[in-house]
Order: sequence, then C-alpha cells, then structure tokens
Amino acid sequence: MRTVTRGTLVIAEDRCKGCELCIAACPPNVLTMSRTGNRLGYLYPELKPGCTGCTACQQVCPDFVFEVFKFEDPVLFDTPPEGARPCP
Amino acid sequence: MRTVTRGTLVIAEDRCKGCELCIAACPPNVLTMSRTGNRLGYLYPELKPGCTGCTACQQVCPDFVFEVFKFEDPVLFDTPPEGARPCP
Amino acid sequence: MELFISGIGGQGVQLAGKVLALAAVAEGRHVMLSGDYGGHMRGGSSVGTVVVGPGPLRALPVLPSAGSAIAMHNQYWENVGGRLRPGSLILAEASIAPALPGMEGHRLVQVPATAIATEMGARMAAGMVLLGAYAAMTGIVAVDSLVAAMKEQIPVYRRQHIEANERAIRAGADALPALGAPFDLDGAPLREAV
Amino acid sequence: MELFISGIGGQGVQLAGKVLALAAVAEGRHVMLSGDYGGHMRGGSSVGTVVVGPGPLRALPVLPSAGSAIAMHNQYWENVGGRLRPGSLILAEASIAPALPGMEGHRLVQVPATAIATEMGARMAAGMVLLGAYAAMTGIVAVDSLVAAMKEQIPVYRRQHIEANERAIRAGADALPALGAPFDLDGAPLREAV
Amino acid sequence: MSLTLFEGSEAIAEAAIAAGLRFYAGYPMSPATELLEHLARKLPASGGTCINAATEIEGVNMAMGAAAAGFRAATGSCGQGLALMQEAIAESALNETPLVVFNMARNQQDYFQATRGGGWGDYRTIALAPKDLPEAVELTQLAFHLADLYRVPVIVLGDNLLARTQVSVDVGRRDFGPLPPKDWQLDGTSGGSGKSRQIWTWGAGKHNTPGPGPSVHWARIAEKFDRIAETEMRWEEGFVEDAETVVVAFGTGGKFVEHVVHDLRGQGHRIGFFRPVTLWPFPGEALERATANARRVLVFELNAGQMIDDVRLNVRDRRIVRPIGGVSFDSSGLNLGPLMDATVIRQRILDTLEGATL
Amino acid sequence: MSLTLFEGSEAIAEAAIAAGLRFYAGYPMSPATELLEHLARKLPASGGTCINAATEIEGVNMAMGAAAAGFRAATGSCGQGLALMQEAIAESALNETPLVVFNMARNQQDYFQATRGGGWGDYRTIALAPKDLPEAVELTQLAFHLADLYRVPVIVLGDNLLARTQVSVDVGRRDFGPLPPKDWQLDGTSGGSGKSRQIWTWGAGKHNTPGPGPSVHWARIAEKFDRIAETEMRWEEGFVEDAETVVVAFGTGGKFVEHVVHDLRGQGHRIGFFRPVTLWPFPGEALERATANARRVLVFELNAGQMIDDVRLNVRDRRIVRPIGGVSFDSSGLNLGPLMDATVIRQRILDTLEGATL
Amino acid sequence: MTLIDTRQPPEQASRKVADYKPSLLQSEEHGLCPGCGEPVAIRVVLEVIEELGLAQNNIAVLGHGCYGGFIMLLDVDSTLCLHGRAPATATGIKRMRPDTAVWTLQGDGDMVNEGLAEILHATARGENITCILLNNGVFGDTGGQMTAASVIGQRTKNSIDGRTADDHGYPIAIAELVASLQGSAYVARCSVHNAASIAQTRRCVRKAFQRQTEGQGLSLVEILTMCPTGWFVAPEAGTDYLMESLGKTYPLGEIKDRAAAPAATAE
Amino acid sequence: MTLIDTRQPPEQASRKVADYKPSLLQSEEHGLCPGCGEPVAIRVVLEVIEELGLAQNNIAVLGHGCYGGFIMLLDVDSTLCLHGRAPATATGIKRMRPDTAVWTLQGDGDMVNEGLAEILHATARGENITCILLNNGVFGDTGGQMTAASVIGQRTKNSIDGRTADDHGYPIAIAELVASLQGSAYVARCSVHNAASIAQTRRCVRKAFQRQTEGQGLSLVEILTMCPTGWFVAPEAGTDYLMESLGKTYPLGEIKDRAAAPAATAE
Ligand SMILES: Cc1ncc(C[n+]2csc(CCOP(=O)(O)OP(=O)(O)O)c2C)c(N)n1
Ligand SMILES: Cc1ncc(C[n+]2csc(CCOP(=O)(O)OP(=O)(O)O)c2C)c(N)n1
Ligand code: SF4
Ligand code: SF4
Ligand code: SF4
Ligand code: SF4
Repeated sequence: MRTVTRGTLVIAEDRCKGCELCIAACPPNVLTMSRTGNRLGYLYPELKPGCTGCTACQQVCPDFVFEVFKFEDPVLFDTPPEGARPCP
Repeated sequence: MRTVTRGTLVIAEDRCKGCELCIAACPPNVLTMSRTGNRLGYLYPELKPGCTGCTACQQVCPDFVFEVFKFEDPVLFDTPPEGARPCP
Repeated sequence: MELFISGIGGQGVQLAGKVLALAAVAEGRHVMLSGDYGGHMRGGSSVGTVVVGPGPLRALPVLPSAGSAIAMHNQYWENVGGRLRPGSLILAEASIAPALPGMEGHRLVQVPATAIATEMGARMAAGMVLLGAYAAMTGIVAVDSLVAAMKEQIPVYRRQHIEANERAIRAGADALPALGAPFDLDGAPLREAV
Repeated sequence: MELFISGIGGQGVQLAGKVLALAAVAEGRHVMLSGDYGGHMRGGSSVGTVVVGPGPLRALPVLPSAGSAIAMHNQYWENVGGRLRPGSLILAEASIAPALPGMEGHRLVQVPATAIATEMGARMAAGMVLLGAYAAMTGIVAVDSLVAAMKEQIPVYRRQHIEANERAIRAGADALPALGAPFDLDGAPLREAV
Repeated sequence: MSLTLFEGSEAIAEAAIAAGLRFYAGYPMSPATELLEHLARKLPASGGTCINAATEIEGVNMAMGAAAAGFRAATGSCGQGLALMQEAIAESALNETPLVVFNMARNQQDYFQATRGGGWGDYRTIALAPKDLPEAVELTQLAFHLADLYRVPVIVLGDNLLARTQVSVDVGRRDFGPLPPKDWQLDGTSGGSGKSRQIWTWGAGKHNTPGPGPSVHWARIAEKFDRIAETEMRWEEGFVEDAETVVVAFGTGGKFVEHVVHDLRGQGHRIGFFRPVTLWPFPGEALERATANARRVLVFELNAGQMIDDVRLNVRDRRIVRPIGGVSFDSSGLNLGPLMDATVIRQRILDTLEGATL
Repeated sequence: MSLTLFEGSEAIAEAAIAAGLRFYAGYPMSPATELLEHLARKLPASGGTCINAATEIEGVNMAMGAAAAGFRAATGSCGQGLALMQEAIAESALNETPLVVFNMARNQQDYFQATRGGGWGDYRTIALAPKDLPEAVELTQLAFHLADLYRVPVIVLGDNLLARTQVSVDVGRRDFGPLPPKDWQLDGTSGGSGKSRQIWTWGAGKHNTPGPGPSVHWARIAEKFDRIAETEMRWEEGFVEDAETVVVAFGTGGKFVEHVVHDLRGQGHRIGFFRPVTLWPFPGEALERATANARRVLVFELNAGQMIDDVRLNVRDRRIVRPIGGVSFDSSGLNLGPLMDATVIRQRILDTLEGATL
Repeated sequence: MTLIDTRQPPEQASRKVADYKPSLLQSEEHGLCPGCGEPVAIRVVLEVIEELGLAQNNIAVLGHGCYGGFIMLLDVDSTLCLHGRAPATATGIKRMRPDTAVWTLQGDGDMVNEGLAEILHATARGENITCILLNNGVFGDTGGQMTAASVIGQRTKNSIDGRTADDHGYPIAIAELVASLQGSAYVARCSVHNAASIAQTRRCVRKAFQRQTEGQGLSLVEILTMCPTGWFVAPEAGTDYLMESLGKTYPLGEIKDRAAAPAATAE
Repeated sequence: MTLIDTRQPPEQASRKVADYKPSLLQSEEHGLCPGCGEPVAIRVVLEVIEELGLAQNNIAVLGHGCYGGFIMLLDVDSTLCLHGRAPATATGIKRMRPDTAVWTLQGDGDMVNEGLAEILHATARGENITCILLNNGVFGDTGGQMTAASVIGQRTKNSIDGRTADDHGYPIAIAELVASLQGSAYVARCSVHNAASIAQTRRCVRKAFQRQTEGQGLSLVEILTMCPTGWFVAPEAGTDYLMESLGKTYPLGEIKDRAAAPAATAE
C-alpha cells in the first residue's frame, strides 16, 4: 500500500514523558508508541507514513516534543524509504 | 374631640437619640418630638392620645426607648387626663 | 502659649481649637493642636489643646500643663483644671462658670457666650464667642485672622453658618471691655513653649 | 547497622528502604528511615537510608556515614559512595557494578538482580531481589519478615504485584551461595549505631 | 512501649490524637502537607474532625473557633502559611483560646516568627522545637497540655527532616498532670442566664459581668507570659561543666550538634552543647550557667542569625559568641541544604577552634 | 520654609506625595484610616493612584505590584492589619521590591512586629519611628529613599498621637542623594528578547539568565541586611556624656522622655536620654557609647517589654536595665492610655532614682 | 396639644405588650449612632432565637463593626472574632457543637470586604450555620468609608457625591453569590426601614435558623440597615436614603429556600 | 511497520509549520508531569500574546502551582507573586502601566482557594486585566489534594473514592461567579483535552486579551487541564477523566462577553 504523506515531524524523543496524548490526538492515527524507553525510561511516539502536517500532536503535547513540517509536494511511501528505520 | 386610646407607652426619654424613626413609624401618628432636649441634648418623642398599642415604635426604635401597654378597656381622652403633661 | 478648650461633644470644642490654630498659622506662628474626644457620640468629654509659639515647638501632644483655658462645660472639667499652672486665664461660659471647682489662684473670666449667641439666633456659635473673647483678651491672634480661619475651616455644605459664626467671633471680641483687662499670657508663669 | 540504598527515581529505592525498615520494626528493632529524592519525576537521584538498632537510636536523619549500601544505579552514586566507611558491604546490581568508582577497601558483591527479576517477568522487582540478597547476606532481618513487610506496604490498588515481589525477595535470598560468604555488619568498623 | 514505624508527620498526627486533638483544619504546603493528610485520614476515625480549609486564614480561625468551644484544636503549615496566621495567633493569645500551631518549617528561618511573632499586641507564643521524632511525639502532647494550662497559643516548630524521616516510635499518650476546668468554654447553654460567656480580646466583659477592659486585660496577659517565661523553660545540655566551647543549636540542628560534640569529646576536645527545647521561653539562665566556664559560644542555626540574639542576651560579656551556621537550602528552596550535615558542622567547629588551646 | 497646619496623617500623606509616591492601596483601620483618606483625596490630584483595597492583603499585594512595576508604592494600616501583611512584607524583602508600609499603630506594641517581623525567611524591615510630625515628614521621605536604595521594605511606625495631632509643618521634598536606576522594573517591554525580566523570591532566574537559586539568593539578601545594619542606624541622644541614668524610648514616647529629661536636668539630675530613630537597624553601638558612663538604663515603652531586648543586647553587663513603661490603653483599646504622660514618666523615673546618689 | 404621661406605666388596667429590649440583651444602653438600623436588626434576631427556644442553645460569633459593641450586651455565649473571619470561627464551633445553633453577625465591610473568602468557602462547604449580614453599604465603625457593597451613586466618606463605577468599580451582591453556591440552604434579603419590613425580617431570620436546625446547610439573611452617620444624611432621612440607595440595587425578598426536610415543622 | 525518521528535518522540500515551543518560551524543558495539561494551555496563551503583537508589551503575574515553574521559561517580563494574590499584584502593575497587557496565570488552588477574595474583588472593581485559570481540580504542586474547585465524585489525594458533598461540600464554579459580577468583561471556560478544544481555547484567550486592550474590564479564561498525577490515573487516561469529572460539572463555552467597544477591531 502506498500512503500519501503531506507532512512530517521532528520528534525530540528524549524530552517525551510518554503521556500518549499525541497518539490519541493524531487524526490520521499515524503516531505509535515506541517499545523501548528514552533517556528517562519513557516510551515515546514514532511516526508512520500518512502524516498530514496538521500540527495536532504539536498542539496537545505538554512537553514540546514536536516540530511539524509540510512537504512542498506530498511524498508517497510504499517501502521503507531512505532514512526510515525498520520496526525494531 | 374625644380620642379612643387603646394603648400607651413608657418612654425612656433619656435613652432617646432623637432619630425620629418612631415618628414616621407610628400608624395613627400619635408621636411627636419634644421641643427641648434630654440629658444628651436630643429631642425625644412624646405621646398624644390615640395610641393603638401596635408596637411599631418599639420595633423601629434603635435605642430601646419604648415599653408598650394595651389597656384592658380603651380609654377616651378629651381633656388632658390625670397625669398628662400640658404641651410646654 | 498653651490653651485647653474643654467641653462636651456637640459643643464645637474641636472646631474652636482648629480655628484658633489656623489663625495662628496664618499669622506665621508655629502651632500644635490636639484633640481628645471619645468617639462620635454627643455628650462625651471633648478637650482641645492649642499651643502657639514663634518658632519650632517642642510641645508634647499630651500637654502636661498650660497657662490658659476655655471652659464651655463643667462636666469633665477635672481633666483640664488640674493641669493649669497657677495664675492661668480661664474664660468660662457664664452659665457654667459657678460650677467650676478650683478657681483659686487663677483669673476666671465669665463670658455670657450662650446668651450672646442665642441673642444672635445662633445658639451653637457660643464657642465662637468665647474664641473671639479669648483672642481679644490675649492678643494671641487678630480677630480678623480668626474670622478668616473660620471661613477656611467650615465645609462647603455648612456655608450657611459662616455669617453667624463671624458675628459671634466679633461679638466675643467686642465684649472685651465688659470682661476686664487684657491678659498677658507671657506674664503667666510660662516656660518657653515646650 | 546503617544502609544506604542508591538509585534513580522510578527504580523503587524508597519502597525497598521502607520494606526493610518495616521488617526490622516487626522484629522488634528500632529503626530510622529517611529518603532523599528530588520531586516526583523519574530519573532523578534517589537515596534511601535505613538505620536499625537494638535500642533507641541516636542516628541523624542525614547520616554522615554508613557501613553498607545497595547500589541500583551508578548515576548519583557519589552522594553515597563517599560516605561509606572502609570495609563496607556494597550490594550492586550486576549490570552497573563495573561503573561504580572507589570500590577499593570495600566488599563489592554483584547481584544480577535485573536479570533475575526479568527472568521472573517482573523487571521492576530488581530492588526486591537486592533486598532479599542483602537480608540473607547480613542476617539483619529474616526473609519472611521482608515478605510480610512488603505485603503490608503495597497499596491495595497494586495488589497484583505482591506475588512477583515475594518471588523476587526470595530469589535474591536464594542467590546467597552464589554471591559469597555472609557479611558480619558488626564486624565492620562500626561504632554504636549513632 | 509499642513501637511503630512512622513518617515524622504521621507520628506527630498520632501523638496529637493521643493527646486528645479533636479538631484540625489545615491547608497544604510542603512540608506540612503530610501532617494534614495523615490527620484527614486518622482524626475522623477517632471521633474528631479534620477540615481541608480553603486557606490558612480560614484554617487558623476555624481552629480558634473549635478551641473557643472547649476542644483541643490545632492548625499547621510552614513559614509562609504561619505568616498569614499571625493575626489569629496573636488573637488567640489575647482572647485566651488554647491553640496549637504546627510549623513544619522548610528550614530554620522561622525562629523570629516563632519567638517574636508578627501579630499585634503584647503576646508571646510558647515555641517547642523537638530535635527528633521521639521528642516531637512528647512535645506535641506537651503543646496541648501547655495550651490548655495557660490558655495560650503554642507553636510546635519542626522541619523538613523531622516531617519526612521515618522512625520507629511509641506515640502513646503522655500524662502531664491535671488541668483547670474549661469553665470559660462556649457551649451555648448560658444564654439568657444573665451570665453568658464571652471570648473577646478586649477583655471588656459583658454588661452584667464586666471585665477589666483592654489595658488591664492585656497587662494581665503580659504578666501571665512573664510567669510562663519563668516556669516553662526547657533545654538539653551536655558536657558543659568543663567545656571551653559550647555549641548552641535548636531543633534538628541541635541533634546534629549533639552528635558532633559527642565525637569531638571522644577526641579530647573540651566542648559541650546546649539546646533550647523551648525557643520561647528561651532558657536563658540555663544557658548562662552552661556557659559559665566557657570561653566561646558557637551558634549553629540554618539562617542568617536569629537565635543568636537570644544567645547574646543571655551569655555574659566575657564569652565570645560566634555564628557557625548560615542560610542553607537545596535548589527547590524546600529542603534543608548542605549545611545540615555532621561533617560540615564538625569542620566549622574545628575551624573556630584553630589556634585555640583546648 | 512654608508652614501649613496638618493633621499628622495628612502631613505624612503630603510628605509621601512630595517624595514621589505614585501608588497607595489601603484599608481602613483606626488610627491609620485617615492616612488612606487623605491619600485618596490628594494622590490622584498629583497624578498617582489610590485604591480602597478590599482587604489589607489585597492592599499590600497591590502595592508590591506597583513597586515591581518600578513606581514608589506604599500601603498602611495598624498592628492587626500589618499582621495580615507579614507574608507580603517578607516577600518584598526576598523578591527585592521596594515597599513602604505605614503602621499608624494604636500604641507601642508593634515593636517586635516592626523589628523581627512575622513573615518567613531571613529578612528584616528597616523600621523608622518618628517622635513627632516634623520628624515624620522627614522619615516618610527617607523611607521611600531607603526602600529604593536597598530594594527592601521599610516600615514607618507612628502611633495614634502622631496620626491625630495637628501641627504646623513644612512638607516640602527632601533630597537624600542619587539612587541607582531601576533596571529591574517590570515594564513589559523585554518580552521575546531572551532577556526578559523576573521578580521572584526564589532568585532562580530565567533559563537564559539564570539566577543563583534560593540558597545563594537568600544568603545575599541576608548580607545586604547586614550592610544596612552597619550603615543605616539613626538615633537621637541628649545629656548622655555625664549621665548616671540614661532613659531609652522610641517614637512619641521618646519625645515625652526627652521633655522630662530636659526638666530633670534643669533640676540637677545627672540624666540623659537615648532614642533609636531606626528601630531596625537598632543603633546598638551608639547606645553602648551613650551608656558607657551610666549606672542604670531605664526603658520607657508602652508595652510589656519589647525594645528592652535590644537595649539589653547592647548595654554591657555593668549597667542595670530596668523597664519603666507598661501596657497602657484607654477603654476603647485604640488610644495611648494614661502612661503616655510627662507627669507619669517623670514620677516613674524619679521612683527608680530613689535612694540613688545623683 | 394633649400629651400622655409616659414616665411610668399607666394607672389604668393594662398589660405590657412589648418590652424595651429583647430578654437576651443584658442592657438597653449601647453606643451606636442616632438612627442606626443595626440595633433594630439585632433585636429581631434575639427575639427569634428566644421564640425558637434556642436561648440556651446558641452561640454568637460577631465580626468587627459597630454591631461589635453588642458583644457586651448580648446575653448569649458569644465571641467577637477577627475581622471577616466569623464564618470560619463559626465553622470550628459548629463542627464541635453540632447540636447548638451557631450564628454570625457581620457587617458588609466585615463580610463582603475582608471576609469575602470566608463566607463563600463556608457556603460552598455547606456549613450548617446561620449568617446575619447587616448591610449599610459602609464601614460604619471607621467613619463611613465605601465598602465592596456600597452601591453606585451611594454617598460614603470617600464618595461624598456618590460612588461611581469608573472610580471604584461595582458593588458585590453577596446574597446572590451565596445563593448561587450549592451549599446554601436559605438566602433572603430584608430590611429594617419600617415596621413591615422588620416583620418580614423576623420571618426570614426564623426560617434561616430553622434551616440550621434541620441541618440543611448555610443560611444567610442580609438585612439592609440605616447608617445616617456614614452616609452623611440626617438620622430621620436614613430610612428613605436606605431604600433609594441600597434598596434599589439590592431587591428585597427570599432568594433561595432549600425545601424543608419532611420532618421539620412547616413554616 | 514503516517508520519515518524523525530525528532531523526532512530532506525533501518542506516548510516548518509548527515549532517545538512558542517563541516566548526560553526553553522546552520543564519539570511538569507526564500528561499535564498546563504546558499546553501556556503554549496557547503565549502564542496569542505574540499574535496580538503584545510580545513587547505585556507583563505576566504567576501564582503558586505547578505552572509556577514556567517563571523560569517565559520570555516575558514576569513575577511569581504570593499564593492567591495574582489579581491584586496585577492590579498594582496595571494601574501603574495602563497601556501594558497585564495577565495572570493561576491554578484552581491558587485562585479558588487561597485567592478567592482577590479574584472576586478585582473583578468587582473592573480591573482591566486578563486572568488565566488552569483548573485541574487539585493542588497539583503539593501532591493532588482536593481544592474548592474539585467536583463531586472527583478523585484527589484526599478523596481517592471521589469527593462527596457530605464530607467536603460543593465545588465553586468560579467562572460563573466572576461572570455574575458587573466588573467582568469577558468570561469563558475552555479545555485542552484535544486539538479542537485547544483551538477554541486559543479563540477565547485572544478575545480575553482584546477586551483588555479595549479597556472593557476584567477578562477570565478558565482552562480545564489534565492532572493525571493528582487524580491518580494514568497519563493517557487524563483527557477522558478530565471530561468525565470537571468537564461534566463545568460546561465549556463563553459565559459572558461585554459587547466590544465600537472602535475595537471586530473579532
Ligand atoms: C484586620 C482588620 N482590619 C481592619 C479593621 C478595622 N475595622 C474595624 S470595624 C471595620 C468596619 C466594619 O464595617 P462593617 O462590617 O460594614 O460594619 P459597620 O461598622 O458598618 O457596622 C473595620 C474596617 C479591623 N478591626 N481588623
Ligand atoms: C501561602 C501559601 N500556602 C500554601 C502554599 C503551598 N502551595 C504551593 S502550590 C500550591 C497548590 C496550587 O495548586 P493550584 O493553584 O491548583 O495549581 P496546580 O499545582 O494544580 O497547578 C500550594 C497550596 C504556598 N505556596 N503559599
Ligand atoms: S501533525 Fe497531525 S497528522 Fe502529523 S503526526 Fe501530528 S497530529 Fe498526526
Ligand atoms: S504528547 Fe508529548 S509527552 Fe506525551 S507521549 Fe506524545 S510526545 Fe510524549
Ligand atoms: S404602639 Fe403603635 S400606635 Fe402606639 S405609639 Fe407606638 S407605633 Fe404608635
Ligand atoms: S426611634 Fe427611638 S431613638 Fe429614635 S427618636 Fe424615636 S425614641 Fe428616640
């Protein structure tokens, strides 16, 4: 399946406190919690393809973890693109 | 004129502070302010015939000046009765 | 010069003190005025203390003694009488003067102030009459200064009393010949006004 | 006997201290327990201090020195390491033990507490493993007392963890043979428990 | 004796209940919050009432009301909260309602507040400063006794360490002897008798049963405090007889100093310690005696110098008085900082002894 | 010099305005009510703001806000009102907002409050106690100067007599020299600069411009108060050189004592007087010097004994220190009572001299 | 003009129908000003307490204001507590003595200025006490300054030409605030400007105490009272001025009445 | 599962549409708990201040509560004043600097408990300031105790089974009280439990500041915020719990809006 992806994030994962508010807030549901903890032991969000760049996650996050970008042209993902990490 | 008088008062005139609230409160309008001051220099109320013993004056008086009595039988005044003082 | 004004609440003791004090300040004198009265109620003790001097004063706000007094009422007079130095001037409202104890050694001057004021149709201005008489007898301030000070002091909503007060002050001053010789305050056994 | 438990917030340092203290009280000993931790956040320094004695204690709530320690993490260890008297017993979580500085002159015992706990499916119970090992090695309290104290301490809404904690405590105690000889706390250069 | 492991605040709560506390109203503030929490759980179980007051001012006035009604009542907070209570604490002294106020202080900066207050009028507060939990249990109970005995406010001044350290302790009831009946308490029953009761700072009494009025009433209260000052001094001292150096400290600081002085004695130093248990009344004569043979008096307090006034007041000319404490907090501003440490205290004492013959 | 007849409160209001007061928030309480009333009339006319605060706590916090904004600000009340302000007065010391607080006291029972406060933390308040109106005008203006100079709270401690006596006085502006710029004031303009300003008791600063944190911040403030203690002592004394007896009194009491001592000197008694003008910092060294040749020191204060602590602290062993004042009120509880009287004071002094060789 | 001798009781057969003062006052003498409405309101409260049989089962908690002087006259167990704190002090008393009728007496300065937090918090908690507010729109005791309850246009010492919203903001209608909180059981606003209003005040005060006896929560009766001194009007003008100023902004009437518990005697 | 690399900005052509933090914060790091709603609300306020061009013309007055830690982060002139007194402190500032936007940040403990009198009196006076209330129904900073705003049934540290009216009385709905006073210009209750409610919060905060600029009187925006720690629920359960507890008792929406002055820009 190819997913149209209009936006993306920078996630300051070490600042995340694992509250999962972003997970519930994301309209296309493209955020998912990591399986291992960050520096403080908290799980943190990871981004799947399909982000719209709507900034909902950034709005709801109490810990200022997100920077949101909109692509000039939508990106299509069907395989792990360059730079994406495989699921651990 | 003979005035039917159903009640009467004892007035602790030296306690009066001359506020005249009783004058306005009296339904049959039988209270009138004295012309000379009491111990503290205040004018105080005097009673004309016609009191009904309704206790309005006693209720409104801030200085606890009145004791109110009801006659067993109404009294009729047409001349200054015994014990009444002439107007000074 | 130190003056006690003694009377009961409602007689205008504090006003009289204030008027004298203002008059003295207007004439360039240094003044201290203190009032001692129990609450706002009528009938309680009311004492005014006025100290006037040519230079900065060292007077205490609770004056241990004075050389002159105005007595408007005999009630509560003890507060004041005991603190007068021998040979003091006492101007007393005539109707209560006979009831003042301990007048020996002082010069008692009876002023029919209430009578004068009532005659002028301004019974409450008796204090002003006494003030006029005091000023005339001691020369401590000019009568005109008193009048001006009174005008300054009366609040706007009492403007209607100004005229009667002025007449009262002047009537008090005019009574001087009838009251006797002027009184030299400094001649009294008076230390520097401390 | 004095013990420092050192770790980081979230590791269960304060719980471990409390369980040991309660066990000692249950056995009739006098106990002092103090905790030092920066707020409620994870990841900060967390130190627990336990003092146990046969009679009334004179121990200070900020203990200047102690003869034994449990090290759950190497971060913030300096707070504690510097206050150990020579010849102290140090029970350390095996994974961090190599990172502990200044072990010379002490008896360092490495306990694979996290490994044991994880094996039991209760990763968070590493502290209980260490506690069991400490009790077994020093004999300061009976292992059963620890278990009872742990049960008393866990709040109602965490009842589900009781069983795993018990197993962890016992597993720690059972590891004794593998860890070496018992340690005589009183043999350490220990003054009367002040 | 039955020992239980209690957090400091909990032990104090238990001790207060054992002493007959029936009403507590408090407001959260670290590190006094836990005392409120423990009492909120425990007091109702023993038939008492604990209110989460909406403010410190509400809390202290509620407690004064409960005390006026004749019941043992208390409130508590720490320094800032007590600042807000100053008007009421003074009032309780002047209207003679027995009130106990716990100050689980953040540090030792509340000495002036505890001993000189900031209320109005001529009043004092008995201030009890325990060194550790067993003593806190004792002094908490004593506080209620003294409050009732003299009809005065009593402050129990603890700190962060006291509140939060856990110790095995016996919180059972202590007996301090008989008390006068509370024939002044407001119970609502004397209305219309012509002899109804009154609690009022002005001491003017009722029309039928006039009081002496403010001047005499307040002068009498001042005399009562003079009496208390003479009889209620408490202190602890050690090794003072032949001490060249006496270290004075209060509360938890006193415990640390005692510990260090023990050590130094063991090492041959001629040093002693003195700890006022009542900060007011300050045990001045005892201190004078304790320092009679000393050459220097060191004052350890975790503040910029408050108790040192009282030490100077009572130590005669010949002795040198020198502060060895200071302001000490951690970065949160809530906890006793680096100076409350035996090693530091020991070093500071030794520094002052340098060059001195011991 | 231009003299005008003012009631004490009015003169103080005028003096404050002359000193540049821009904001006042007060709450009525006898005898401080008139100060509020005069300022409510006069301050707006000079471009300032006067608020009828709904409570004393509101008032003092409003004034602290205005001071934080960089303007000369004050509040006032008497003892009980100040009791409610203790938290805020301490705060102003610790967050360094210059705040002037008028205490038109009912009597002289607020000495401890003025000198030891009842707030929290290590702080002091400069306390200026004028003896009469001309001095009150001077000290009121000085209060604003010192508050700005040191960024501290300053209390002007008057009393009923001072507030209500009318005196002809010159209220013109006094000059006490230059002041540092208020580069700390909150003016709202540095937002987003990365260097925005902060006023906060904890002294922790901002992320970009970190402060030292509470421990160091508070220790620095304590040092500042030590500095003030050394430099800002003020007092008045008379006839002390050869005095066998020195009478110490403050405020209006000091004026009465001065008067009586003058008299007694005139009668050949070897007597002098000493009046602290700053109650804190207490002019201790000056008192020590002034009593160097004295045999006895008498303390006249209308309370149960508060300043006497400071006198004892500074008068060395040889001198006898004896109180000759006491609690003194009229029946309303609002006014200075019978002891504030030259005749009484004279008698009390003479009584203590009985049997003494003069 | 014929005048009756009122220096002693009548010689004719008669019975006394009204006494100088309520029996729960120890004396008739008080220091309040001519035309003050507070003694009138206090009379009503004391009479109701007696009527309800609470004379020997009540405790009064007075605030600071002119009415405070009655602490020396009230023949009931009483305390004069700190300015504004009466509801808090009363809470402490009531919690310890739940079967005693506990009531407070405060002025508007006491309750609406200094004590705003205390009355509202006590209400929110549903404290089972009866609060009497004597509202004259001024701090009478300190000379007639404006309070947080002074109404727009009202004369006070600091608003001799009438309070304006621009200079001093708006008044707080405390009875409505209290009524809006769930913990209040009964709230009414009354007045003592004439005999009829006094009679109505009596009815409301009675209900307020009844709600306490029933354990329904906090009851408040706000009573508008004259303060001619503080308003700078003549004593005889006080009643009219009251109704023109405070009376216009604060409508009289019952504002809230939590249905009486079934067991309680019907009103 | 395919995951995007989120450790650095994308290589593809793109533009940043949202930054970590508002520019008026000096740093992203704060010590508040996981799932706390306060930082979210603070973000909104700071962004609105910037949008309205008030960055260099505003002063913040913070109360005592968890949000107080932001005193070190806010890049605006600010003071952390005494517990509960922010509206009073802000009044002093605003009166002296009438052309500066002055705003307060308080929690429910700070505003509704300790500071009830100050917020209501400031409102009654019509002080021209903007007050932001972060209402989580607990004293978060001291460990989650009940406040005067905790709602019936709510879990707090002293009501682990839910607040009951019998034991603790009723909550105070401060926004409604403030709105009922004449001095308030704008009152709204918002929430930060999801992105839509945050957007609505932004609109209300903007209006609140506009009313201040227009000089209309006091504006209050109450923002319901999550405090999972104080409620003893998991962080991820905070938003639901918020709406089930506080959200049910305190309806969201604009409660009062004094018509904007004609000169003001239309909203
Ligand atoms: C803490 C405190 N502040 C101020 C005062 C001064 N004070 C005494 S009575 C009073 C006014 C009370 O006014 P109100 O309650 O309206 O009663 P009223 O005098 O009008 O009957 C004030 C402000 C005080 N006693 N205590
Ligand atoms: C006078 C005073 N009393 C108590 C405190 C303790 N205190 C600090 S923060 C706080 C709770 C504040 O709660 P809230 O305003 O609801 O904010 P939250 O912590 O929930 O964000 C309290 C009671 C204090 N700082 N000052
Ligand atoms: S920007 Fe919107 S779509 Fe993208 S991750 Fe965040 S919430 Fe989801
Ligand atoms: S909302 Fe923020 S803090 Fe919470 S899980 Fe998501 S990234 Fe982490
Ligand atoms: S009892 Fe009634 S009728 Fe008689 S004088 Fe009084 S008011 Fe008038
Ligand atoms: S109401 Fe009372 S005080 Fe007033 S005039 Fe009549 S009798 Fe006198």
